[in-house]
Amino acid sequence: MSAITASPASTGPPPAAAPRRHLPFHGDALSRLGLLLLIGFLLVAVFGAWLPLGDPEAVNAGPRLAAPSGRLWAGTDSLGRSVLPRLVEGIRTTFLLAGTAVMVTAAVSVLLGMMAAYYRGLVAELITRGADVLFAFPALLLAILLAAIVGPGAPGALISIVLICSPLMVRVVRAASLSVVDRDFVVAARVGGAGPGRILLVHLLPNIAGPAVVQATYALSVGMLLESGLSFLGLGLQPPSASLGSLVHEGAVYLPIAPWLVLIPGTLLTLAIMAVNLVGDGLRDALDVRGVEVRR
Amino acid sequence: MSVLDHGPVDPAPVEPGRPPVVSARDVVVAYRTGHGRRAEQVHALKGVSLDIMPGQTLGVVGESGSGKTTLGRVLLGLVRPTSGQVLFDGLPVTGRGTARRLRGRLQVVLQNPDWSLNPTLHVWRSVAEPLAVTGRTARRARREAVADMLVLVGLDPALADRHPHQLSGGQRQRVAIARAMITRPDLIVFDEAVTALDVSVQTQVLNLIRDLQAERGFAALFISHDIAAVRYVSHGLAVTYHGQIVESGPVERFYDRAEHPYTRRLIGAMPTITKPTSTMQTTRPVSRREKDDLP
Amino acid sequence: MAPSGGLRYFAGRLVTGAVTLWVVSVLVFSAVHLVPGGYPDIVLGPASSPQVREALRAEFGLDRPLVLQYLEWVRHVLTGDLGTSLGTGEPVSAQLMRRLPVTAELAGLSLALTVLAGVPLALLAGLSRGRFGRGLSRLVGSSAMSVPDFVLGSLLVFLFSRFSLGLPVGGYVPLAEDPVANLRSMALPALTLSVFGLALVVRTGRDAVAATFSSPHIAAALARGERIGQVTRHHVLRNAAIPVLTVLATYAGYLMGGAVIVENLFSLPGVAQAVLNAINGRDYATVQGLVLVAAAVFIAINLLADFAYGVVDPRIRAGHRG
Amino acid sequence: MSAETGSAAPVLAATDLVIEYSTRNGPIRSLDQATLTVGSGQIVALVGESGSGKSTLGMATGRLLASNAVYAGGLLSVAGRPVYGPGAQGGEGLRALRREVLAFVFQNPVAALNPTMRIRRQMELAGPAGREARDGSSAAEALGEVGLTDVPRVLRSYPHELSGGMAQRVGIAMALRRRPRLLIADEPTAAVDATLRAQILNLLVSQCRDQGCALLLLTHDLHAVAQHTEQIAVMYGGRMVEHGPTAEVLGRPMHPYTRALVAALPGEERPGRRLEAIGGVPPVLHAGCPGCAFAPRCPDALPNCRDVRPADAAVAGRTLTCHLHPGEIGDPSAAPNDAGRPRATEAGRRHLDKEQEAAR
Amino acid sequence: AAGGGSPAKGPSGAQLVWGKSADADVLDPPAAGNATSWELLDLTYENLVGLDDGLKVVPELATSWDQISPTEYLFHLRKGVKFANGRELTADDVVGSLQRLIDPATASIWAGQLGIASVGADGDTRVRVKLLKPKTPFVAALAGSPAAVLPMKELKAGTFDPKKQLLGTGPFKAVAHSQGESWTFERNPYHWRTGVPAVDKLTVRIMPDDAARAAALRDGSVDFTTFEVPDSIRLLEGQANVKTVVQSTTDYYRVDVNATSSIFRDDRLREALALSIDREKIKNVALGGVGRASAAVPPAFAGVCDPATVPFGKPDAQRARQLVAAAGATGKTVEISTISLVPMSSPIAQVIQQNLQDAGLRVRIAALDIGAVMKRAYSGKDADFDLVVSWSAGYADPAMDLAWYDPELVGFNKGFVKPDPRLHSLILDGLATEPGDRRTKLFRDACERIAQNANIIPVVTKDAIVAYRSDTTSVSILPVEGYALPLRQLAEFEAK
Ligand SMILES: Nc1ncnc2c1ncn2[C@@H]1O[C@H](COP(=O)(O)OP(=O)(O)OP(=O)(O)O)[C@@H](O)[C@H]1O
Ligand SMILES: Nc1ncnc2c1ncn2[C@@H]1O[C@H](COP(=O)(O)OP(=O)(O)OP(=O)(O)O)[C@@H](O)[C@H]1O
Ligand SMILES: [Mg+2]
Ligand SMILES: [Mg+2]
Repeated sequence: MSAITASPASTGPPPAAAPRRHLPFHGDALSRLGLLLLIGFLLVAVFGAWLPLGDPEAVNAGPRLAAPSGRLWAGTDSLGRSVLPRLVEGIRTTFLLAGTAVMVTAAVSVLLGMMAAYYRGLVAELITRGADVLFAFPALLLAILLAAIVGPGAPGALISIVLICSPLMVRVVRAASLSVVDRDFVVAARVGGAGPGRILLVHLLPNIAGPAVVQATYALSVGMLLESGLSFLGLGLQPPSASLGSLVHEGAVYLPIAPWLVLIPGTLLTLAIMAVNLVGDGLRDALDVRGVEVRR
Repeated sequence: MSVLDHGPVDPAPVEPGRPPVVSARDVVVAYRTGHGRRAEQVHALKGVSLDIMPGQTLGVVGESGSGKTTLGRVLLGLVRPTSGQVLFDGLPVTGRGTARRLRGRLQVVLQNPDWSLNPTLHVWRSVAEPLAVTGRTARRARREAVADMLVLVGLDPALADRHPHQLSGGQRQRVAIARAMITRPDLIVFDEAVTALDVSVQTQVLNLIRDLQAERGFAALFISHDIAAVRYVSHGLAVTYHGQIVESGPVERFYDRAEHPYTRRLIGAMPTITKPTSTMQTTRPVSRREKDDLP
Repeated sequence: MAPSGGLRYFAGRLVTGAVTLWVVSVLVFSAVHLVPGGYPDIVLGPASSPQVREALRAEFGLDRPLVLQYLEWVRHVLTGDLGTSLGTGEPVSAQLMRRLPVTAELAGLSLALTVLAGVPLALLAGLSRGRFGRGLSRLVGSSAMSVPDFVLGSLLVFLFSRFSLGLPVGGYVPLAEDPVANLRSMALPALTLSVFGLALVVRTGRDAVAATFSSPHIAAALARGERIGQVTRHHVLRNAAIPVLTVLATYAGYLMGGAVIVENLFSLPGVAQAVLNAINGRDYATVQGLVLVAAAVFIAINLLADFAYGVVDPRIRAGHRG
Repeated sequence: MSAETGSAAPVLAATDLVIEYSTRNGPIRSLDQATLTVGSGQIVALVGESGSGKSTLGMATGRLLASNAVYAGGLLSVAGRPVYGPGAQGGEGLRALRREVLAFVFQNPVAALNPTMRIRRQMELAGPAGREARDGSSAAEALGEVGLTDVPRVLRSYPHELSGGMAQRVGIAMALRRRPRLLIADEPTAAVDATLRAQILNLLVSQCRDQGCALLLLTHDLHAVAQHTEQIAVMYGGRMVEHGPTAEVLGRPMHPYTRALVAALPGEERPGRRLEAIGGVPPVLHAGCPGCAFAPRCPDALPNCRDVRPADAAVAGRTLTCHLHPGEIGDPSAAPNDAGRPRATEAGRRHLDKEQEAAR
Repeated sequence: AAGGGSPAKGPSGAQLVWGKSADADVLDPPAAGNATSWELLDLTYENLVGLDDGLKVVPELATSWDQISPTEYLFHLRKGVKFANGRELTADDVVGSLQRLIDPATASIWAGQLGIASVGADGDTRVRVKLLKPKTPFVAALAGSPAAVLPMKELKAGTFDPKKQLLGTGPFKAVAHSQGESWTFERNPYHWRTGVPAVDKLTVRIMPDDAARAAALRDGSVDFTTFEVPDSIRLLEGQANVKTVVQSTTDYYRVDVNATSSIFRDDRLREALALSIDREKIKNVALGGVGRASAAVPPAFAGVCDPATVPFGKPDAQRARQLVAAAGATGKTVEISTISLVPMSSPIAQVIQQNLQDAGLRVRIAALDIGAVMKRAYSGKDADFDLVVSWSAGYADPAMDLAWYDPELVGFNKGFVKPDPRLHSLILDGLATEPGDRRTKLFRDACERIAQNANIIPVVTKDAIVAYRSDTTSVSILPVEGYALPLRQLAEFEAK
């Protein structure tokens, strides 16, 4: 659950590539599979709420702990709620939460990472050391401490994901930026009088976008893992809201008599994370972000 | 290209009363390397003085590590001299308020054609960027200025909408030159601007630089380790060795009258292709001792 | 270049580690004290009167300024005293000694599984030329990496308890008591915890091997007519080990997080479980002590990994960045 | 091994070799019927602009091309053993060829050494198999021969602890330890300091001379070539355009490309004189070139240059491939385009034209 | 560790394994505030009195007692009682223990429950206790674990540290302890009841996870355990050799309403809330059918208070909706806080959420851990919450229950309960009144008043679930329990 995925870090901007008019991930069946899956999940996440599946929070919609059947496709939970709409909601919240967290992570880390590369000296030192310290915190323990401080629930999970995913991403962005800041075009821009804002925005940002996007994709999968791990420990989303992780958590007690309560959301969660990972791999290959490890 | 003068470069007559565009006085640059006990200083420049007159190109040659790049950076204000002074138009190039004053008046063209342009920007955006920085040209007028500039450096204005990866190395270097010239700067530093180019393309670009200078009259610092190339574009020449200028003067003297032994060796190491030296003796390895004996 | 270059590299890493640990201590301390509600609230329960709670706060010195409490704590930690549990008065170190073996064994077994199975698999995957082989290794790797440990663990618990497959799904038998039963009780937890690491190692190792194979010195070796086996032995293994080491060090952090879940799932009385309980019980001393130790261990592992890179890759020792 | 030196077969013989790289954007033809012969012990330079196919030819001799390279015709043999074409062997035979006949020196000397292994061990691994292999002294000797002074220290060092020049010397020592018959040096001085270049080239040439090893020097540094090699082959668009004694070819270039190249080279102009650059850029071929690849840039192009391939012809003691110099014997218009040669497709031609337009 | 030293050889006799959900967090009885500690303390410590199966006070260390005046009691101590170290119990031990309990420095939550003014020995075998004011449930309160009798001689001599060790006159003595992991108890050879305990060794395994305890019970690695989650019964259904017993308790789940600083200041909204709470639905959906609807005096004290007849006792969704609309609160958002330490608070909250939403409010649920709840709800200062689903300990006397409703008597609810002088006097009267019809009437009135105020709303009893291996264990479980000790009779459990 820690912010691993160290391999897909990178240096260097995507090299000059001819414009591609192919389908995405040309010749990469697995990544395509991942993309399809991901699109499927996202469709469910976005449009699932409009499907006539019933209210995910309505208790007593059926007998308690009923097995999947023709009427209740995914069975019911311990409050007699239909699980199917809860799964749909779970997919939505899992993606929403992890996605939001990753967007925040990306925004923060890209800015910090670029600054750490552009400004040498104290600023860089502070940023990199800060990242190191965060990195030295065992991830889930950090999340648990945080959940204790801000209380279990989405905000805590969100902050945890950001704090846990940021250090690695800062490093990746910094490494990528470092290889860009000394390039001739940046020096030329500085000589021409361009200020830091322009250099970061116009010259660094687009050139580190590749590694940043790839890393963000991996961060998304880590975020989903973290969110679900926290939820599993009861520190993430609180019922009746559902995320895939909290559904597993809710169902865990009933594993012996109602295994579907765990197995269905568990499988969906695995598939969702896998889809994200596969797409990340595909992006990494497509953007040719080399797997250079980022070291402290 | 028709606008350009195809004739030989005439060393622009130095008007007596005109001050130099940029002048360096006893510039010392020391880099700190290493940390803690291992910290030491590398003197990249050890008291260098020079003037560059308007419309003149000063060529700088020297072996790797002799301080050429550092010299260029110091003149551009990218590196603060450890001691000594760099004056641009009579005022220091580093310090408060210089950024605004110098905006658009200094430009640089660097070595690596792969890295000379931001790969994510269209050519015209790259070329127009210095205009955007100075903010003196209206947004709408920029594109036109870019098109003119591209024509001036011998490129089809239609290339303006391409990305750098769709250009050849020579084309990219031309674009970089266009970018450097668009603000009509007073000084352009060329640091190994043609080193990475193929022979044929290299000469194209060298010719371009000569022609443009004759037309636009900017002052230039042309840095290369290839004395042939430097000699070809410069009015005056300075030879750096171990952070110092060991010999300088008008370019003609570097064809046959070079005095300093190091300079002579530089010229000697450049064999003429029509009269291949039959033995290897002329370039016998320089022993360590001998190297150290040089000033 | 001088031998002291290596020493200096190691010393530098040590200092960095120490500074990091100090910052972590400040963070843990403040985090723990930022948690709303305090130990007295927990112990006395909702029905206690505020006066009684204040009295208890005073008894444990929780009413003093935080800075003082922190300094006191650090002073104790520096003398090797991690403090005593507020509730039971048991020294945190004693609790640690009791629980560490469980977590250490869990982590050790997982790591062993990860390395023993992961490295050969990584090599196999890295060396396999075929499209199919690579695709398969990637699919297996991705899916292994994507199964959350608690999903896998729950599945194992379900299968093994429902169908009595012969391995216990909970409880811990100390190694000293009955080694066989101990191993049996640790098998499923360690397996659960190792799957992610295994996938990680395979994936990283595979990429590293492939990347090393495409580096110029391998081309040079092949150009000298060396056999692929020789080249692998002489030039690939060591070079590809570096990213794997990095990832193994990071995996240590994962192990600690994963341990929380696995210990919870399989009812193992390990450190992670203790931290969770202590946080819930606002047992400050225990939380601080245990988290600090966890961070120290993690930092130490990363230091070890750093040293290992230094050993494996002379460039790093000399301060070059690969 | 040097006993074989006298054998009749040239150490390198390439005839109409065609190599393509398959890429996402279609094939790239990097050798378009390249023909080159290197005799035993000859010191030959192969010059040409970037992308002209030098490295491809160089690496092809050891069948060491990138995995996306496709052999598309022609012959290549090394010391009489076929490498591409009928009878070409792979596996152990190929490795034996690499071990016994060939040696390579690469552009980036540091990268060509294993960064995690001391030089001594690398020298041992690269040395001749058998008895002397473990013998450190022979490694030291080899390093001494290439002019390294502090040999024990070098042996102890890791590659990153050496300067570029030192590393290249180590590379040369490694290459020559097995007494190869053909050494291929691909821009061996591109990564070293200008003042060291001459030393390194000197070393290479003298070592090869001493050992009777043929040297194929791939470079675009005409200055270096002029001084050090006996033979020069000028490559353009994946093809040899002019091949002959160096002094002859550079002193009196006959192919318009060679001529333009020499004329564009700064160094011999008089102060203030202007050099004439070649306009345009070299092509990237996607299929066989229908005519002369240089035609679009050629100031003297004849009407048929663009779509009739010139044939190799012996002219003034050299081999020329140009319609302007059809050769002392034979009719220029008869030579090209015999049925066996691959013909350019329409698409390829169109692409080529576009490329060249873009270059303007 | 408690008991100190390594486990004694131990008699090779019968033994049992108890799967317990949580370890004690405090070992010193007067300071122990949680039932999870009490359960363990009860194995080693004893009190002057105990409880029987009808929640009636019965002799324990005291064989009998006299109420000399409304505020004065005289206890006659049992003879021949010895601590687990073999020393005989003296009146000084009892006196010292009670004095220690009321000493403010001990900070015992039980001091208020007892209301003792002074304690003194009256000879070797009698103890005299004076109260601050008359308190009918005084003797019942003495049965609570915090009022345990400690070996004061050893404590004063410093050879016994009650914070770290257990040493009492109870049936077991602790021989080994790993915090959060396990306890080992052995028979106290000096225990005064013959044949008690029925086993020689008791191992307590701390297993926080319900599923893990259920699994351990299934595979026989524990002999008995308790559950708070009623569905555990279902989890174990059909499992050969595993039996479950539901034990009534005086504990009940309740909803705390912030009547001082939330929108529930408005009486109409509290009424609407009370009318939305459907106790039957909560019982059936959230609690798997376990428990009984409860009012302020739980049904275990039969005949005092019928939840169906108290004001707003019957759910009325329509009226609730009208009230919400009348208060202009339709569409407003309220938050139900659940307590992570109380597993069932979440499902209960979710059912209430549904009902409240039907009444026109929007409802969020937030889980708070106990520390956060203490801070936001029970600090006695300004409350910062809307609703909390919590539970009340009913203990052994209705007067003790009712005290929870009076902010004058208990500080924790000052922050959110609106003072009600009428209720206050009813409760005070109830505390001082002798058992009898008048007392029952007082309780009933209080009960109705509480329902009317809808400031703390009792919901459903929180029954205990005991599960055991019928093939290895024979258990005796009281039908009703008051001090949250479902295994009060543990010493009599036999191993088969
Ligand atoms: N940022 C830096 N930090 C430390 N030392 C530096 C730095 N930049 C340059 N140096 C050192 O200063 C000296 C001069 O370097 P400089 O780059 O100016 O040489 P150069 O003549 O441009 O060389 P080259 O031909 O290789 O580009 C060298 O010894 C170099 O190692
Ligand atoms: N692995 C490859 N995949 C695709 N195209 C390639 C590959 N290697 C070389 N090429 C292309 O083949 C052509 C010939 O390349 P080659 O490297 O042989 O040229 P070169 O003469 O050695 O150039 P340089 O002087 O730049 O080294 C070029 O157009 C190049 O882009
Ligand atoms: Mg330089
Ligand atoms: Mg090449």
